[in-house]
Amino acid sequence: MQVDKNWTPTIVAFCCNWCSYAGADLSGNNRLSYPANVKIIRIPCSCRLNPMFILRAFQRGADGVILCGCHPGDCHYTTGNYYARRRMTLLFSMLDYLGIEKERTRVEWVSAAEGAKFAATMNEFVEAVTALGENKRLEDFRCKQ
Amino acid sequence: MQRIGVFVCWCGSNIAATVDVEAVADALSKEPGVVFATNYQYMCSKSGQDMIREKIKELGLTGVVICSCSPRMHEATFRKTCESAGLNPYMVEIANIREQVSWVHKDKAVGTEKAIILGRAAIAKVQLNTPLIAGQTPVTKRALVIGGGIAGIQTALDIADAGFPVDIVEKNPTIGGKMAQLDKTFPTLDCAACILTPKMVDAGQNENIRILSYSEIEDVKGYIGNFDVKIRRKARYVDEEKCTGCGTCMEKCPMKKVPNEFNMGLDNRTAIYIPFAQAVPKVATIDANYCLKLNTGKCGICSKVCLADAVDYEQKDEILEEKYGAIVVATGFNPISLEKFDEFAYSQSPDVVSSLEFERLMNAAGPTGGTLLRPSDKTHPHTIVFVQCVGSRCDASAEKGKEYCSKICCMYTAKHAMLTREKYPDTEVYVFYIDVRTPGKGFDEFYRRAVEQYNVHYIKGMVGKVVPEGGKLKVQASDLLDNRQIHIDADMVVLAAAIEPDKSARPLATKLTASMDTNDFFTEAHPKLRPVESPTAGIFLSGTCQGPKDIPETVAQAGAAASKVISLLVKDNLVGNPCVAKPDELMCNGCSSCEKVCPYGAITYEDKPFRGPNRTTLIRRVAVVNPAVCQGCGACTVACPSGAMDLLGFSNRQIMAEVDAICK
Amino acid sequence: MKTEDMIKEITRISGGNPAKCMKCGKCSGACPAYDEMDYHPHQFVNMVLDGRIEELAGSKGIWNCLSCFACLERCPRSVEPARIIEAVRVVTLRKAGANHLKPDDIPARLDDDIPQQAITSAMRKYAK
Amino acid sequence: MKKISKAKIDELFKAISAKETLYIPVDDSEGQAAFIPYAEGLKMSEDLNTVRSAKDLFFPQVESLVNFKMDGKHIEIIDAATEKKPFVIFGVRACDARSFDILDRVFYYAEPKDSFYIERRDKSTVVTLACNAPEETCFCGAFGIDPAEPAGDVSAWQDGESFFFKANTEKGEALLAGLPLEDAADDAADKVKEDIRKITAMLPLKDLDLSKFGPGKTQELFNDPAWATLSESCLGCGTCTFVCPTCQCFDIRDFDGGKEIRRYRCWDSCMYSDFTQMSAGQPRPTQKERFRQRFMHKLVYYPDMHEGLFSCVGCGRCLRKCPIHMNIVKVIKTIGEEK
Amino acid sequence: MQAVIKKKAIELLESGTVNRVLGWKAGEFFYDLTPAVFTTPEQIEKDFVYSVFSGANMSKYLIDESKKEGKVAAFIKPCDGYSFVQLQKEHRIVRENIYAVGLACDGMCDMREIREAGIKGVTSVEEDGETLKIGTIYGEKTMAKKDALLERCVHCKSKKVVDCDEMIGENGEENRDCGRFDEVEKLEAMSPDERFAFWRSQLSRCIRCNACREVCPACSCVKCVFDNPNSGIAQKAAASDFEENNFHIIRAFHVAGRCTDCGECSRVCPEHIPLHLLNRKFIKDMNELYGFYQAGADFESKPPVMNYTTGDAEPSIVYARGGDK
Repeated sequence: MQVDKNWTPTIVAFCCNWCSYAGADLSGNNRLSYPANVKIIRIPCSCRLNPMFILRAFQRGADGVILCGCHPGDCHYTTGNYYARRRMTLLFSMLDYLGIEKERTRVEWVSAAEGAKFAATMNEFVEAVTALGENKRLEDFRCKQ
Repeated sequence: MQRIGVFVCWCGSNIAATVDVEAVADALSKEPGVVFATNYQYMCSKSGQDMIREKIKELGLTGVVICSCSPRMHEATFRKTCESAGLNPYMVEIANIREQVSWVHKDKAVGTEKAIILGRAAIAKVQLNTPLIAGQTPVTKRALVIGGGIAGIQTALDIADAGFPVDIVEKNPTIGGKMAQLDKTFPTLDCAACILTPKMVDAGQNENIRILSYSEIEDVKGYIGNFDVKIRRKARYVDEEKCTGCGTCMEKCPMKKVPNEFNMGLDNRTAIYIPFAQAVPKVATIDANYCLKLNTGKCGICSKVCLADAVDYEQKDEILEEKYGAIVVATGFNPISLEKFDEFAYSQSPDVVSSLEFERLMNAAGPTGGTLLRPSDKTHPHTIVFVQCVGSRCDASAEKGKEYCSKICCMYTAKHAMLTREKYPDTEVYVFYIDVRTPGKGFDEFYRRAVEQYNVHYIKGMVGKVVPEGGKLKVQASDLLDNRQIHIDADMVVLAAAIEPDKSARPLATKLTASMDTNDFFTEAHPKLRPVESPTAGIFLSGTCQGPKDIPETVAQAGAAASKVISLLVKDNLVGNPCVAKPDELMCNGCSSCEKVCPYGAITYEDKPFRGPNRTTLIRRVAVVNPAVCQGCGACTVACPSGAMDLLGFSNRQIMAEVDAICK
Repeated sequence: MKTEDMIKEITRISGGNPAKCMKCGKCSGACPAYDEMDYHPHQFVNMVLDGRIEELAGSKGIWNCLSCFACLERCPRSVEPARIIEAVRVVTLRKAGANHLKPDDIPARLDDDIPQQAITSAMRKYAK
Repeated sequence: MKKISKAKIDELFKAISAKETLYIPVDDSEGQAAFIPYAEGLKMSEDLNTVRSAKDLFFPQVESLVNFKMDGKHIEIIDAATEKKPFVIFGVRACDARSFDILDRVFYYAEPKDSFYIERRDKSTVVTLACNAPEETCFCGAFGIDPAEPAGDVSAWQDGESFFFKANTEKGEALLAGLPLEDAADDAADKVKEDIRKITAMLPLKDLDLSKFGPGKTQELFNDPAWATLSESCLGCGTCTFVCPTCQCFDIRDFDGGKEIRRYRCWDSCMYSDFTQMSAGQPRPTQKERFRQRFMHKLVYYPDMHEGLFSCVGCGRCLRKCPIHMNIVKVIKTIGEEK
Repeated sequence: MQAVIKKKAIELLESGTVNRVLGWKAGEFFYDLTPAVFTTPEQIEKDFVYSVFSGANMSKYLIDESKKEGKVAAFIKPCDGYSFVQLQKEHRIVRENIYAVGLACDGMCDMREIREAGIKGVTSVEEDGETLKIGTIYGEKTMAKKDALLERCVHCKSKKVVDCDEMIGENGEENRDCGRFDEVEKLEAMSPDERFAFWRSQLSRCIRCNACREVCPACSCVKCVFDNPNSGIAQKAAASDFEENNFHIIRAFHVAGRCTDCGECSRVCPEHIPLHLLNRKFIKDMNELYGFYQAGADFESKPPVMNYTTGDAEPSIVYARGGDK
């Protein structure tokens, strides 16, 4: 595949308010850098993430979407991430089934204490998505001009 | 369209050094709906806030976007600011350009670009914000303390002192916890029992405190101010009301071979027992695992000898349902299991003991009556080796012990060494240490006394192996300062085992929906600023359930937790979070998907009349959300196939608008 | 090779990380061959960290290590000194012309009863 | 009349497509025929008709009208119309050919004129093909359409060996002029026509009677109680309208793609609950009214406005594709029966 | 069978057990049966048809029918039965207003299969044992019945009517080895590029006529999110490749765990898009990851997407599985 050297992926990171958003803040507090391509959207809980939002991001030209939530068992709302886990597993499997690169979607559990993990995860994810190149299979050409 | 004001904060140089704040404000001023954009040194300062208030009034702003630090830091501040200027606080959105931009991206151009995008996302969200009004819920003026150790006791006493009723739920037959097992306490060497038992008695007699011993938490529902807790009162087969604690049953019980957990299994107790003389409540309990009557149906002696007629073999577990406004977790710690450290021969020789066992061996109320004797042959030990950091400070990949420092071991080992040398000056005491950590008032002085006055041999190095041989314990260790390997024939070896949270904490955390760290210590709402609160509102932390602590720290934290509880319970009403789920009843088809995933039971259904086509009336089953119970997680919004359920403050369209703005 | 690269190389081969060492000395406390060595297990780790690898490689101690793995087993920090020592040995052995045993010499020394690992280990240590 | 041997049809297609885009019906992987641009190797479908009608080529399902470029608070308006290239459609059946007349009256001649449609019509050459094997669902005869004599710029017939062509218009003449065709006798296709007419005489729906419908029947038919019973089974999907060669309703929508807003039109369906929804509500609140609208429009309202021309061509697509087999034939037979 | 059913329908009407009967009404041809409500024995005598073309799943009609005055009789085939129960679980139908007659079924035929076998101009069909005798305007043809079956009948997952007031014929059993996931497995075994090409070739034909949605018993929303201008994703036509994908992914996701795999979506698609392969993918994944689950098989169980266990697989399991050849 032809890769534009200047191209960098757009990554949307949905972070639950209680663990992962705080984890992202902690990585800021600790000055642990990760690529600026990552833009975080705060949601109350990983279970708030509607598959529609993920598809929407891809439609609008995101190249990777990652969901970060509390570790299973640590959900602020007890069970939210358990539901999110099932939903995302099924959704990712479906995207894969449709031939959409599964590496563009990911779930990571990042606690409020895991600033380093957040930064490391984002570095790794951006790298993985950069290697994949632009999202062509789920973009909407009407959003590119 | 909203009239939006954008305020970009420099946060001194925190943001301004790596983000061109002027460029951000300029770019955002061009966004549709933005009528004003500026930048300022400290938006959170008084003059910063004044500027926001002024602009709201002057320009009639209907929405405010603040590009600053994390919303977890100052969202509440800015909401209040706007509220005081007459703007609904939920018309404020924060773009996090400090933690997520200036602190993580060093390149100014990159940071500025990202800050603009985050600002746009916030603007896009505000465009769709609607004013929200928080509901109010009443507070149940009663607290629950889980765990009856020194932490739980102190918290309960403080809350009770303020006039609020408190229940202590303790899983053991008595309160007192680990402190009751200790001999002396560092650095003052006063006797643990002497300072703890009066507090236990106070708790037992305080009319605001109810002790639910031999009980466990079964289930927790509800939310801050309104918890519904089910407590399992385990059958102790003795009527607490009738039992006088006389102890006759214990004398007569034929089953005398039950390992005595209070003495760390170093001696035995009877099947019906009171853990120790000062137990509160001083009530006997039958250990169902060992009782002959309960297991074989034959015996019944305790029932016959009990003058109070308190024994009841038919007793069953009971579930008590109570309402509480606040819950304090004080579940404490346990020493880790030493089975993975067999190089120290813990399982091979009874003379290798853990520090807590040593504590009992030194205690006047312990199995040896306070005389230090080797467990193997009951002789007096002449050489004792203490090993520090057993299972603490381990690498995670070693999978043997804990990564953290257990904090109390250096001090209690010094205490043990000192006490041994004081009582038995003919005993040689060696302490192998990696570092001696004594940060605390009078702590280092205490350790130095052990070395200087009591001639304890502190050796920088670690024991490599212990081999029981010919009645001795052959200790092989390194002396790093001397750069030699040393061999000691010891009579006893004492292992300073790491401490870990009680095993009951993890399932409890799940019931409480309180978060934990990887070590199973409860997480605090903020490590510095809110150390005694759990992130889950209404749940407070006391003692070692939050992290390793010594007694003074535990007591201090217990008091702090109590004061937080009190400041909650004095309120008559709590202002709720208005960001709750809201069903669109015109879209709802009543399928019950949302109800199935709601962790709070906040969703019910109602048959409601709706206007149908051609002047007909349709009765439809639709979802109804109780905003006081809903915590706003959003699980229902995704479960709803109709998109009828939405979350106020984080609506589908708001989140999609943010996505759009970011991906633009 | 530069010192820095040497440290990296040793770290890479051993798979451990000497920087994790908290200098507790448990390795030396556990070592059965301690007295046979000029430098001791805890020193190995520190020397690698310090970059004193040439000195370590030239020492008698690394060849006296029994590879019994007691230090590796007991190390609470997963530094695993035995692997580091092995790495130093390997680096030494890999230097051209410094082989302790010529390949042609090997067959004559083989004994059916010796376990494979012991042969390798013994050749590295004693065959000079 | 011109002809070409069937073996050489690819040469003909190549010759046409060398000059202009040529659309022919082709089966896809699921055996569904559709008009797609000819490319070498593509084989013409043997199906009687395409799933979607030929109207797609003049009135596509989605079409951008105008774009709005957004730059901060500034909006720039950009005309989305692009110049259309001339094209040829080959293999249009007689029924679809009639549908162009019906659509022309709405988009081509009536005000406001539809410039997108007009441009496509003007730049297209329609080559029709007679139906050698009509099916049981065909009832074009009820509307006076003869499948043996299809209209279009060029009419074509086929027998076992050859295709025969006759130009009907100047555009048709121009097309045929440049093609590698042989001359044929004027009656060369007569045998084919005769065979076709034999079959059409056997079709089960050949005697479909439309006398109850036509201009001026609104009052008579509007309140027929059968609308309620017929519409009861209707699911409210848009299948019949989307496969229909004469359905012409569209909706105009905006799509905000972030950088640009596109205003586009897309087919609408009177079967949909939000069809012609207004802020005051829905003028056809239940499926009964929506169902009635579709058939009254085809059989009464349109003929009212267009000299009695029915807005149905009897292609039978809705008979085949309706999920629950409710269709215009059942409506024609049922409505107006009970007085 | 038809005679027994008609008799039962008339009997139910005449005894006053019900005041109307939901059934299949004869059309222009033998195959174009339309769901209809019959209120008199005469209508039933005249127009009620039950044949191998009575494939339509009519449980969705019960949403409205069960809310009308009086009781309605419904004939429930095994696969309709799962939808019937699932709709009850979702409180969509009022069970008290329905008299459900279960029908034993050994497969329904599909005109599409007959047409695709090259048989055109069909005017009549007669069942002759395992063979269909088909009259056409071009002469008589024959075809094995098994070749004309609906896809869902080829892989019939169950012959058991879960809930009914009485049965006509013998109630059957579930068949978990019906091979209905074979096609899904075939796709899973392809490379992502092949899968993408496959689905593009399928979904690009979608004309967004909504037939799949309108016929689907699980799609019983008052207003679909794709029709709701306030949902933010409303669309009337698939104006881009993305919208084609989006509609079908979201639709499959919204019915996941509630879809009984009745196969109506694929039956009605005018473009013959194998939509059931999307739903079956979810069903297969759920079965494999969370244990076997059949929507509508009982009245109590929670759909897997509304349930969890603490030990569920992580989403990363998707990276490890299939399709990387």
